[in-house]
Amino acid sequence: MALNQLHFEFAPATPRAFPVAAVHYGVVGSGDMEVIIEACALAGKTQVTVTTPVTGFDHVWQLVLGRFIDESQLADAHISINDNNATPVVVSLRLRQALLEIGE
Amino acid sequence: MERKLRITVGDKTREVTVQELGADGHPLPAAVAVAAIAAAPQRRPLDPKWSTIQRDTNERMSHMLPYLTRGSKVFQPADTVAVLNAVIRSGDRVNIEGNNQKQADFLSDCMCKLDPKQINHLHMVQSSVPLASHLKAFELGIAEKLDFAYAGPQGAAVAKAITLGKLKLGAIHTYLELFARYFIDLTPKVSLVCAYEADKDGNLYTGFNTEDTPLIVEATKFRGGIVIAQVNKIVDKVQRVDIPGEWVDAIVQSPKPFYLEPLFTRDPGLITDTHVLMAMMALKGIYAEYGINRLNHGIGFNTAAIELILPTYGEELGLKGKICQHFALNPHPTLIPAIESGWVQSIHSFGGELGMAEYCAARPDVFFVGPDGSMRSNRAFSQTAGHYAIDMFIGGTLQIDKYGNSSTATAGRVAGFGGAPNMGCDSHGRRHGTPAWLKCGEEFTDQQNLLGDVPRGKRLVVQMQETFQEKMASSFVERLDAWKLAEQAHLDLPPVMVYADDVTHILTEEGIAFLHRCKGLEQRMAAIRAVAGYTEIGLQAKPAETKSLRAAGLVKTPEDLGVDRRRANRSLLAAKNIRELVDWSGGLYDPPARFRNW
Amino acid sequence: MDAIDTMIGMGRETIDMIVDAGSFVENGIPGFTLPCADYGPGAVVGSAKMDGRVCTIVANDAMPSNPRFPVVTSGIIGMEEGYKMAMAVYRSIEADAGKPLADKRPLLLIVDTPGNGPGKVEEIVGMNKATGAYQLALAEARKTGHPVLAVVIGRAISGAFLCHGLQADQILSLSDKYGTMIHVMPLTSIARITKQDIEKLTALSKTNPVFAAGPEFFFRLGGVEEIIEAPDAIRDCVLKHIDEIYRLKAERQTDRLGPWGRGELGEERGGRVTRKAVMQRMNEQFAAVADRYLRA
Amino acid sequence: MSTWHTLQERSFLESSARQRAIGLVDAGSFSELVGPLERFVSPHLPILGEAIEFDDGIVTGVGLLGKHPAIVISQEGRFIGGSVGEVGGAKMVGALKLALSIFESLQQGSAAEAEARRPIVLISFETGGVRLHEANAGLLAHAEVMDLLQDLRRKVPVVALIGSKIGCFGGMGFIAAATDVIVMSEFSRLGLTGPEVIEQEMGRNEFDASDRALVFRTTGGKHKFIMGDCNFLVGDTLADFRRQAQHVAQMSMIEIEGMRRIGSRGAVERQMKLVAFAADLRPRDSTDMWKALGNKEPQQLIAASEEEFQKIAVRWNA
Repeated sequence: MALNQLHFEFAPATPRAFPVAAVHYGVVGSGDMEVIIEACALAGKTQVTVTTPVTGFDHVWQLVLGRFIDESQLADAHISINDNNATPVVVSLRLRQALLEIGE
Repeated sequence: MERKLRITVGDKTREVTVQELGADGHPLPAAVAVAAIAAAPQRRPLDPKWSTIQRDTNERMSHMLPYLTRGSKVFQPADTVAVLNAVIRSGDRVNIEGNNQKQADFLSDCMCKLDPKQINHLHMVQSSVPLASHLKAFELGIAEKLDFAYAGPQGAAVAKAITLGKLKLGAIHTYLELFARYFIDLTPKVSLVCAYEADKDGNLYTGFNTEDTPLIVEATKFRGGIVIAQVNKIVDKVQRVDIPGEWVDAIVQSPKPFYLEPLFTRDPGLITDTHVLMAMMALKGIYAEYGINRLNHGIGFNTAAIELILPTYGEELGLKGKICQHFALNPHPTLIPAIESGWVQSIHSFGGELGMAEYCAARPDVFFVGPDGSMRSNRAFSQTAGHYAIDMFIGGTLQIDKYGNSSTATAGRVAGFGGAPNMGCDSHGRRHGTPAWLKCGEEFTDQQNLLGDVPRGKRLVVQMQETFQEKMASSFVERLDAWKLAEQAHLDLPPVMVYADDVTHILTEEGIAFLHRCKGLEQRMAAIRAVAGYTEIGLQAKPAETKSLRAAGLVKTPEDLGVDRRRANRSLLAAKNIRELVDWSGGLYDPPARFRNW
Repeated sequence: MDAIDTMIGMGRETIDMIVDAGSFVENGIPGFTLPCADYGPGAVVGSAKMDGRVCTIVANDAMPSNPRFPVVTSGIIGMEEGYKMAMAVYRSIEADAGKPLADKRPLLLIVDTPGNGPGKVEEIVGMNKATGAYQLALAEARKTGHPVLAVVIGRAISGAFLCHGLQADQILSLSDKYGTMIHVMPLTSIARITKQDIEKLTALSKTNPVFAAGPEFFFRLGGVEEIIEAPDAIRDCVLKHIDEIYRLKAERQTDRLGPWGRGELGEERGGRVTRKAVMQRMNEQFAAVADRYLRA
Repeated sequence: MSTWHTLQERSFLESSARQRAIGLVDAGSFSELVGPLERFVSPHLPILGEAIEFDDGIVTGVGLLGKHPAIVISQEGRFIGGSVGEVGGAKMVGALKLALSIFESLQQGSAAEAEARRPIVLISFETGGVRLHEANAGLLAHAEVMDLLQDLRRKVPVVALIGSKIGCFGGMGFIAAATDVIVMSEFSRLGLTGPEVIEQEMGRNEFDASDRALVFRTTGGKHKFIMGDCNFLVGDTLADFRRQAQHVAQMSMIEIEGMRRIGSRGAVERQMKLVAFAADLRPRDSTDMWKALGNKEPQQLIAASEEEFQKIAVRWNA
């Protein structure tokens, strides 16, 4: 069993470009994750790559990430996540905290 | 020919057989007690037809007498098995004291050394079976039937013993319910209890960890049963008489102090940001909203987080003096900062928590401390208080089904209930009013519909649970594992910890569902879905429906509550580790070794 | 010698196999003394000659147990052993202080140790210092010009190998045909601790040198310079490598020796390929901000 | 947000590797090198299906303590126990190598300038040593780190800062022992063999790993301070640790060399005396050692606050 990589793409309705080059947040502890958000010209879209040992929760990732994009309208960005069994609440929290790191 | 001597006790005289005499020619204490019973002035001579229990007990005790040190009720640890062998008969109802805190572990170990060929088919009636030796008695064939309330770490072993036919289950109770049955149809014949100290006459000091002892002894002794106590120390004079010596038949100083489980100690170091978020939601959305002043907290990191943000976030919200003043609660170490900050007026405890004795003794304004200066817990009273006199129970669980029933049972584990359901329910016998109880009752739409125009209150029963636990185990399920367990272990009904009709609030990181405000089951289920996050149940939520539930105040998200997520982190905790709890207590809290981080 | 199937437990015999006949003098290093005769009995130190050249020997002896520290048996390096080994090294450095490179005596480490003292007293006193001390001593010897050569004849396990072996200029290992073991932990323990499936680990260990056990894998990672095919070839191989180390030191090619040299060798052999890239990137990134820190 | 000022009063024990790295040097002076954006992840963990981290659990970078360039290495215990694998190991080695090259480049200029700007290495340990998933690479990296510590001797002070949850064990326990100065808080531990392994080796009656008080008595900051293994015992804020590092940055190299436990014949001889002392005493518990050193009431030492403790504790002195 290798690590799984999941890829997602979102197109927020009212795109807000990511204001800095990149931000990193979080620690890949057990039940936790880290994220890098980087500005990236994607024609108003945002792409997400999740690297995780967990299988079978692709649809949950889709929804959690979708909600984050809905709330933030983050656009033209690439999000990279290293996950280690983070629950959806932790995922949402870390994504929000990553934005708070840059004062968003 | 049997020789008899005449002895005098008080103003009564009675004959004693030679066997009842010690080596110095004086009667042995139990013989004195028997004589005393016979000599009691108010008592008519016993009619054999109506004193079979007592005669049976007397007969058994006569076999125990040779083991007692002259002039006392003390026997030697090495004679323990022999003493048990003398007083226990096959088929007896036997109680081994032990709850989720103190355990009569030495007596339990010794009972397992009885010969199953001689003594078997015992019916164990006891609060809990968390020790390996409790189950061993069944494996060895000494015990056969079990009526209990809590199995804790032996949950899997109980399930296995049932499956193997080694254990016949009577019923799984709540504590108060089981205690009640001790006085109706499950009275023990022999009870093996434990205490800190005893004197030679059997007076017991159970002190801080009094817990179930008074109740067990009363039920046993007043139905002519036999009470044997293991004590940590035999002293000349006990610090305080918690149990009168007349009610105790024999005592032994156990080789090691009785085992005490620090079940209610939560290391603040393990509280997560999510716990803090949910604690903030609880304070703002429930405690403040209803003015909760009389309450119980379940065990867990969620409630520990609430306790630890009272002096920070609670203070900020101006809630001091308005909430959390009276508790039915074990001495939770995590409540120390709130106590020290002047939040709490009184706490009555079910049991004593390891390491908290000195702290509680030093805070007699808050805890129930006796004239001798030490706290006394008493589970029966605290359970009663928790059932009738609190306005809110808040605690976690493992699984909540789509209707709002919750259970900690998992397949393959008969964990039992403990005392939580006595609090996590509405007490239908309650008649006194408080603002919180009345407000909740007023909002309880379905109850009002059945009552017409008569007002009635309702206890708040709050289930506080993250939508997912470790390793992505879902907290919200279509059907409780309790059903599966009921099948496996041949239970009468699935073990439900808190029934849906009792629950008023479900609090998750997504929001609070105000279930009692809903109309009918359908709306309740929708509210549950709305806070069930990304679980299978939560994914069935319809966005439009959730929106209207929020608009109606039946569901509130952190944003609806005005809880700032950015502040939801560990820095809000008044103590972040055990050491800081010790500091808060001024060095009075002495945490168990396994929790130390210095 | 034909009958030998393993050299484990043969630390003392190996000394005799390698050095000039009868030349080994236990504890015979100038200035070297011990608090008592049975001090650190699991470590054997002394002087010998190899091809007539004086050298220092530091070896494990798996036979005795330490009478004062009961967990120290079967070749374990305990506190006394670690400090004894360190003292042997420091005394060797002092003996040759001021001498030209060519006259610095070689240090030969004969490795057969299953670990460091894992006891309570060891932790109370600080086992980590004893082995740390020995490593620093070896590093100092190497940097002052002494050729330091380790030869693994039996067990070279984890922390004990770190202290007795991995600070050498070069490491040789007897082939695993002789039961030679080099690893951090057996696969079964790795499987238990990392919660990995043992079958999967076993399969992976055949191809992946980074967690597999055995001299072959350390060879691929650059951790072992050369594998010696048979016990009777040890002496010649040792002599060859000591000469090579002398030559490299004389040519100031010390970057090809010691732990750093093994890093480079690991890359050449394709075993550790990320290491170098990481360090290059670090230097580049520092260069870009250096002014801020050097002229603040 | 992790601003420097909010970090200063933060608990060291609670802080992540990156927060420690930022907070241990002067405000705003930290530049991370080979940070997460570089994405040097372990090439070995994915094969085993184990989660990876963009910085491989070790934060490396450079900051300033006054005029002194401070090379910072900070380990993250929450990622696989702070274990050291190929990438993390290379980052440590690279950072130490960088410290050496900064030292050498400063030697090119005036002696006064080189002295005033003498670099310092700060290692915030939180590790059990070798990462078992890539054990051999981790082990070899340990040896490289030790080699560089010797290279830095008498040139660049290397300070071990140990105040995190996991403490510093295994092969990294050797490394810490071999640094110049060790700073600890009472909430952290330093040693070689972890408690569970000791229990396994000696039996539960000899050593009960679940008895945390025993565990801390045996390897915790207070005990290490008494034994002289830790030079400074400090409080649990980042500021406490930073101030101590600052203090070391200003000390002379001779003074610093004098703080070492090991690394010379003289130091080894002193340690041998300690071992002989222990061999005679045969302590069953670290408190036996404390008593033998002249601490009359060990329990009082355990309960004492860090400041109180420093006033009353009698330390080993060879």
